[in-house]
Amino acid sequence: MKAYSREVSVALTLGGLLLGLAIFAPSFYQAQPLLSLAAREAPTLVAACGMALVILCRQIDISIGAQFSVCSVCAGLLAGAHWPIPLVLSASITIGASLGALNGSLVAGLGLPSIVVTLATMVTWREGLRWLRQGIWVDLPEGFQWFGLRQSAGQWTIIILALTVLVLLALFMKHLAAGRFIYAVGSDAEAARLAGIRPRRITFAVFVFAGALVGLAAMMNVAQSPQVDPNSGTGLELKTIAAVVVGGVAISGGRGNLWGVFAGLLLLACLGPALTHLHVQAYWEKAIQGSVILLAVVADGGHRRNQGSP
Amino acid sequence: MAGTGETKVLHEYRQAMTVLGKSLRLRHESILLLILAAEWLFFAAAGRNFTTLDNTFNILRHSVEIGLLALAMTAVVLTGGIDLSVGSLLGLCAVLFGTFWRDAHLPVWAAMLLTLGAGAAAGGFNGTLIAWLRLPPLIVTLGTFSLFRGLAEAMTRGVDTFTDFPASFLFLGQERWLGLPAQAPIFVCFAGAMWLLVHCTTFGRSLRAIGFSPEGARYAGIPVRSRVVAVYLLAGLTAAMAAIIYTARLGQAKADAGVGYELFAITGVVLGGVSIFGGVGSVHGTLLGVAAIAVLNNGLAHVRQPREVAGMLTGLLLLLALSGSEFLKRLATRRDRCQPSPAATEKA
Amino acid sequence: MNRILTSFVFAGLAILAGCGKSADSSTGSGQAVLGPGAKKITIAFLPKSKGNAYFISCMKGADRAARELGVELIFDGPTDPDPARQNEIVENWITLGVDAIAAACENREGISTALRKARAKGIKVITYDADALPDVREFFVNQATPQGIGYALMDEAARLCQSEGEFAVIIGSLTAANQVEWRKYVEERRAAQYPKMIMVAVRPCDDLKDKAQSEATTLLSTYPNLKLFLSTTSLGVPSAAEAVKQAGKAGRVKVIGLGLPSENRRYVKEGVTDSVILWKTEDLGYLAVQAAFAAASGALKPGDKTFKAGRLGEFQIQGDNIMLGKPFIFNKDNIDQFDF
Amino acid sequence: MPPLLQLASVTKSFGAVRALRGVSFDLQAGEVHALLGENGAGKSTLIKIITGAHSPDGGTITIAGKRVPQLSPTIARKLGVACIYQQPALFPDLSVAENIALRLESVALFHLIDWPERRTRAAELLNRIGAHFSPDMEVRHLSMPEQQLVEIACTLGAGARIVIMDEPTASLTQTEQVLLSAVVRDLCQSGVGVIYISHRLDEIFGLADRVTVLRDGESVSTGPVKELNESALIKLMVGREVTQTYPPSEAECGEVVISCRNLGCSAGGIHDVSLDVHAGEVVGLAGLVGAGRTELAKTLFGITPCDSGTLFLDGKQIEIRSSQEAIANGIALVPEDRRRHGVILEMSVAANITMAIHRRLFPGTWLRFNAERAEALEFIRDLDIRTSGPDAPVASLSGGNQQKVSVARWLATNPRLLILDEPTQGVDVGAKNEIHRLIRRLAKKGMAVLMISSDLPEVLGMSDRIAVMRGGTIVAILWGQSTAHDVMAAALGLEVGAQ
Repeated sequence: MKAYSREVSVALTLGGLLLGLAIFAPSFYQAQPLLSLAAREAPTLVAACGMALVILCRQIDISIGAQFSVCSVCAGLLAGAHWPIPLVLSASITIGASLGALNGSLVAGLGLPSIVVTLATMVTWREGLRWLRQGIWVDLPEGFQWFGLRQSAGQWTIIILALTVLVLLALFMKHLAAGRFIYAVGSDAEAARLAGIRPRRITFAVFVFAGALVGLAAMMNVAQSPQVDPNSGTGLELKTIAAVVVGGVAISGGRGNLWGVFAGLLLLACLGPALTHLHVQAYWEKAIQGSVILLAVVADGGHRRNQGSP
Repeated sequence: MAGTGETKVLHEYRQAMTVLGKSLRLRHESILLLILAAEWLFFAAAGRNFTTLDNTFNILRHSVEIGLLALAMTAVVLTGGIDLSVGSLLGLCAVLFGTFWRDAHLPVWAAMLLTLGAGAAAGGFNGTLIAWLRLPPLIVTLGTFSLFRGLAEAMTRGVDTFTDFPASFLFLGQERWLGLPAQAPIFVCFAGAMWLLVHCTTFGRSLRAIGFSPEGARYAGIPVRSRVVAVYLLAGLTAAMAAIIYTARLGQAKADAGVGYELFAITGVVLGGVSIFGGVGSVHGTLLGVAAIAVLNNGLAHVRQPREVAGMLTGLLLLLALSGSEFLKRLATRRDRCQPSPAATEKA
Repeated sequence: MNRILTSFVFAGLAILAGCGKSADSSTGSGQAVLGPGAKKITIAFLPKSKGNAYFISCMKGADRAARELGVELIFDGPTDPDPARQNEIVENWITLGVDAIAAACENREGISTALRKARAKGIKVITYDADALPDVREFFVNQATPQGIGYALMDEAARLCQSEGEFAVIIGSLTAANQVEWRKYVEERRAAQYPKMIMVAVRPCDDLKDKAQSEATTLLSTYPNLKLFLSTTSLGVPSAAEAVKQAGKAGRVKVIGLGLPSENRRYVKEGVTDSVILWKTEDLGYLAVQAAFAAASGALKPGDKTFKAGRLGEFQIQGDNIMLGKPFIFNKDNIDQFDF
Repeated sequence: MPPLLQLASVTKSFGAVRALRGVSFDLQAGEVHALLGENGAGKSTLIKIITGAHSPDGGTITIAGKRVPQLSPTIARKLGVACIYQQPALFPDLSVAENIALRLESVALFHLIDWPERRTRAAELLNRIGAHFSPDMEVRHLSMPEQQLVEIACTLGAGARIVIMDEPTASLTQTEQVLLSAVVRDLCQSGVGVIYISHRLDEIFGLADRVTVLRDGESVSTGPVKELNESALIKLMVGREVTQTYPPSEAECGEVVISCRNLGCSAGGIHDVSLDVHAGEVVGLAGLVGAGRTELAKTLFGITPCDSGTLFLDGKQIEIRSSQEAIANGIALVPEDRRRHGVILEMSVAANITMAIHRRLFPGTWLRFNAERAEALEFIRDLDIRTSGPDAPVASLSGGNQQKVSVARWLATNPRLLILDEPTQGVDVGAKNEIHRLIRRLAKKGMAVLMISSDLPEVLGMSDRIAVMRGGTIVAILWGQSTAHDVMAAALGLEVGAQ
C-alpha cells in the first residue's frame, strides 16, 4: 500500500475535483462533450506513456512535441497522397520510431545527457518543419477523419486504442522481464550491467519505443479533424512531463508506474474544462495549473524528505 | 616505502588523468572558439554589412537578456540543478515593474529596486522548495514556469500593456553610452562579477562541490541548502534585471515578455560546455556559447536566411559541439570502459 | 591546435577589416552580394509571425508586386511568440541596409522603437495590417481599422442571432495586441447596439488548432443555450466549426469570425460556418509592397491624395492611411470565387 | 579433475595505466582461495576480468577445463561465476526480492515474471544467511551490511561454482562475520570454489586454504596458508616488514573535552547517550552494525541534529544544529563512506583538504591559490599522501591515500574532538598502520578522539576506553585492557562487568 501512496493521493485529488464539478457544475457531465474531451486527450495519454518509460529509464525526452508535429504533418501529406489508412498509420509510427532512434543513439551510443540531446533535436525538428512547410495546414481527403468511421465510433476507437496501449504497457512494465529491466537500468545502470543487462541497448530501445508511441499518438490526433495543424505538438513535452511527475514517477528514474501517470494525466486534462465550467477567467488558468503541479510534488516531498537525500 | 608498485601504477594513471583533464578543458572552449571564428569569417565574407560596428552592437544588444539569464543559469547548472522558470519570471518581473511604475506611481528607480526584490523572492521560492523539501529542480521550476507566467497574465488579464516610460529610462535599453549600447556596460560588469564569483571565490568552489556530490559537500561542512537557495535567488534576481533591460529595450512591458528564453539560456550554457550533471563548466565557456548562437542568428539574417534556419542550425550546432567534444574525449581515454555508463553517473 | 586557432583568428581579422570597408561603401544598396546589375531596391516584408496562413497569403501578393517592380524582397518574421523578435529582425535589416520596410506590428509601442531607428537611417517605413505609432512610418496601408473589423464582426453576429442571446469569443492569445483591440471594439459595439446579446466567455487558444477546438467543445457543454461563436483569430473559425459539427449542433450554433476562405470553405459549404470576414489579403500584401517601393523611390510623398498601385489601380489616401477598402464577407454564395 | 578456473599471464591496461602485468591464478573446487594485495595491486581489475566486466588485453582464461576467448557478464554468469562486490551493485529503487531475481533469472527480454515465486525464493535465501528483513523492502532503505547480505543471497541463489568475495566483511560486525564464514564453508562443502579478498589477515588464516599475493599487477606467489605466517604474508604483499601490532598509548588523559548527557535523536534512532571524551584520549565505539554508532557520530557532527539531551564542550553547553556549527565548535567527523561522504572524488587534493577551512584560509571568500597549495602540501608531507601533486583529482589516489585526504581535511580544522568512523576500512595494511600511528600522535597532542570500528582487534588495540553501543544507546564503557569477549558480550547484550 505504502508503495502506492502517491498514486492514491493523486487519484483522490482527481476524485475531489470530479466531485466538486458534480456539485457546482453538473453540466460538466454530459455524454457527448465528455466523449470528445476523452478523445482529444487520448493522444496525450499515449505520448505520456512513452514519456513515462523514458523517465523511468532515468532519461528525459523534451523533443516529443516536435516529433509529434513532424509525424502529424507527414501522416497528413501521405493521407493527402491517398495512401490507405493502415499504411499511413504504420508510416507515422515508423517516422516517430526513427526520430526516437536518433535521440536514442546519441544518448545511449555516444553517452550524451538526454536532456541536452533532446533539447537540440527538439529545436532542429521544430524549426526544420517550419522551414519546409511554412506552417501551412494540411488538408486531409474526405473519409480520412475518424478512420472513415462514424464520428462516435471513431472517437470510441481512439479512446479504446489509447486505453489498450496504457493497460498493455502497464502489464508489460510489471510482468515482463523487459519492463523490469527498464526499471533496473533507471535505478542503477552500472548494477544492471553487472547483472548482465545491457543498459545502452535498453535505453536505446526505450527512446525508439517512445518515438513510436508519439507516432501513434500523432496519428490518433490527425484522425480527429479534417485538417492538420503543423503546430499541433507545441507544448506536448511539458504537458506529458507534468502528467508523469504529478502521477508519481520519480524524475530520477526507477520508481513509479503507469497507473499513476494515467491519474496524473486525467487530473491535468480535467483541470482546464473544469475551470471553464466553474466560470474561472481564462487568464487564471496557467497560474492554477502551475500551482497544481507544485502542490503535487510538494505533497510528495513531505515523505521523501525522511528518506535522506534524493 | 609501502606499495612502491602501487605508486608506480598510480603515477601513470594520474598523469593520464591530469593530462586528459587539462586537454579536455582546453578542448571544448577551443572548439567553440573555432566555431565562432568560422561563423564570423563566413558571414563576414557572405553577408552584407555584417561586420559593421552597428551590427556588432546589435548582436550585443540582442543577446544581453539571454546572456544575463545564461550566466545565472551557469551557476545553477554547476550545482547540478536547472531553472526552467527564468523566462516566465522575466515576464512576471516586466509586468511588476510596469505596475510599480505606472499604477503605484513610484519613481523608476524605486520600481527597479522593488522589481529586483520581487525577482529575488521568486527565485528564493524556487530555491527553498528545492533545497528544503529536496524536490527535483526540473519539476519545481517546471511548476513555477507556468505559475509565474500565469501570475503575469492574471495581473494584466493578458491585455494590459505598460508603455510611455520616461526617456531617461529607455536610454538604458536603446541609446548609446560612450559609444556603446547602454546595456553593454551592465552586462560586462555582471559577466565579470559572475566570473569572479564562480572561479575565484569559496562560493563558486562550494557550488562545484555541491554539483559533484551534494552529500559529500554537506559532510565537508558546506551549507548546502543555503548555497542552493542562494543560487536560485541569484537566478531570480538576474531574471528581474533582464526584465528591466528588456522593458527598456522595447519600451513596453507585457505578460508575454521573454517567452521561451529559458531554453535559449540553457542552450547557451550547455553549448558552453557546462555539464548538465553539475560540477564541470566555466563562465567564459557559457559566454562563448551564447556568442556562438547570437552570431549565428544575426549573421543568417545578413545572408537573408529566415529565422527558422537559424533555429535549426542552433540545434545542429549544439549536437555537433557536444558529440564532437564527447568523441574527442573517447579518443583520449581510448574507450576506457572502467567508468560507469553515463546514466549511472547521472543525478537527476 | 592553438597555432591553427590563432592563424584562424588573424585571417578573420584581416577579412573583417576588408569587409568593413566594402560594407561602408555599399550601405543602402546591396551590390556587394547582388553582384553585377543595376542598383536594385530592397524591400523587407515583416509579418506578425511566420507559419500563419493569413500572412502567407499576404506574402503571395507581396511577391507578385516585387516581381512586377523588379525589386528584391526579403520576407522574415518571428517564429516564436516573443514580441522582442520583431525588433531584432528590424534592427538587423537596418544594418543589412534595406531601402524600405513594410511591417505588420505585433506590439505597437514595442516595434515603434525599432522602426523609429530605421527612419532615422533614411529607410522608408510602411505599416500594414496593424499600425505602429504614427510618427515612425510614412503610411499605413489600412485594410480596415480595428474598429471597422470589430463592428463588422459584431454586426454580423447580431444579424445571425437576431440581436439577442449568448455568444462566446475565441481569441488567438491573451496578449497579442491586435486580438486585444478587436475584442475591445466587439465589446464596445455590443454594449452600444445589442444590449440583449451576452458575451458569456472569452477563451484564448494560444494559436493552436487543437486547443481552440477543445475550448469550443467545453464552451458548448458549459453554456447549453449558446447561440454563436465569434473568433477573432483565423484558426479559431474552422476549429470552432469542427467542434460544433462534432457536437452535432450544426445550424443551431452559428460560427463566424475572421478567417481565410481556403481554411473555411468546407464548413461554409456544409453550413456549419455562416460567414467569415476578411479583406483580400493578397491585395494587402501587394499594396504594401507597392507603397513601400513608391515611398522609397520618392513617387509617394506625404500629402498625396491618391496612390496608383500597379494592376490594382487607384487607392484613396486619407491622411497617411492608404485605404484598401471595406472588409469582405465570404459566405456560401461567393466563397468559391476566392482561392486564398 | 581440472581446476574450476585458470588464468594464465593475464594483462590489462587502462589508457596509460597498466593495471595487470601478467597474472596467473587457479582455483580448485571446494577451496577458499584468498587473494591478497595492497590497494592498487590489481585485485579489483582481476575480479572484473573474471566476471567479464572487463576484457583482458592478453592471456588466457580457462573455466572448468574449457578455454573462454570472449567473456561477458552474461557468459560468466552462465559459466557459474558470481561476485560479491565491495560496494554492493544493487538497484536501490527495487525490492530485495527483485534485486535477487534480476541476478538469477535469465536476461531474456520477453519472459513472464512470477512474483510469488520471486518472493518465496528471496525469503528462503535470506533465511539461509540469517538476514532478518522482508524481501519486499526497497534496497535503498537497507543499511550497507544488509545490502551486503543481499549480495551474498544473490550468489547463493545463483548456485555459482566460482564465488568471488571482495572484502565481504569490510562493514560487517563480528557476529555477521562468523555467520558469513559459516556460509562460505557451506559453499565449499558443495564443491564451490571461493576467491576471497580481505585485508583482515586473521580472517584469511581462519578461512582460506590457499593464498595468492598480487603486487604491482603481478602474481608474486601462491601457496597453502599453512606454510605462511602473518609477517611473511605482509612481507609478500608490501615487499617489506610491517608490524601488525598497534602503537602503544602514551597520552595522559586530560580534561573532559566533550560530554553528552542523555543525548537522543529520533531521526537517527539513538536515545539517552551519555559519554565523556577527555583530551588526549582515544575512545573506541564498538557495537554491532545498526547499534547506532554511525548515527551517534552524525548527531554529534550535526548531520542529524539531536532533539533531546544536552551537549557540553569544555563544560559549556552547546547547540549543534548543522555541520557548520559542529566545525565552529571544533568537532570533526571522518565519515565511514569515504567515496560518497569523505572526499569529493572529482575535485583536486588541495580543494578537498581545504574544504572545511574556507573561513580561516580564505577570509573574505576570495580563493588564495598559493595559500591553499601551501596548506595542502603541508598535509601531503605530514600524512605522506602519495599523489602527483595538490592538483591531482582525488579519484586518482588509492583508497588509503583518499582516506588520508579525508583525515587531512579535518586535521586542517584542528578540532578538539575528532570522530573517526571506520578509519581503516578497505585500507591496505601499510596505510592502516600509518593511520593508527597518526591517531596516537593526535591524541598525544591533546586531541580527543572517538573511533568507531568494526575491526575488534583494532578497537581493543587502539582504545583507552571502549564504549559499547546496543539498540541506539551506550550499554557499557570498558577499559582498553578488556578482552574481545567482554566487548562482544556487551554488544550482544549479555551480562558483563560493565560500569
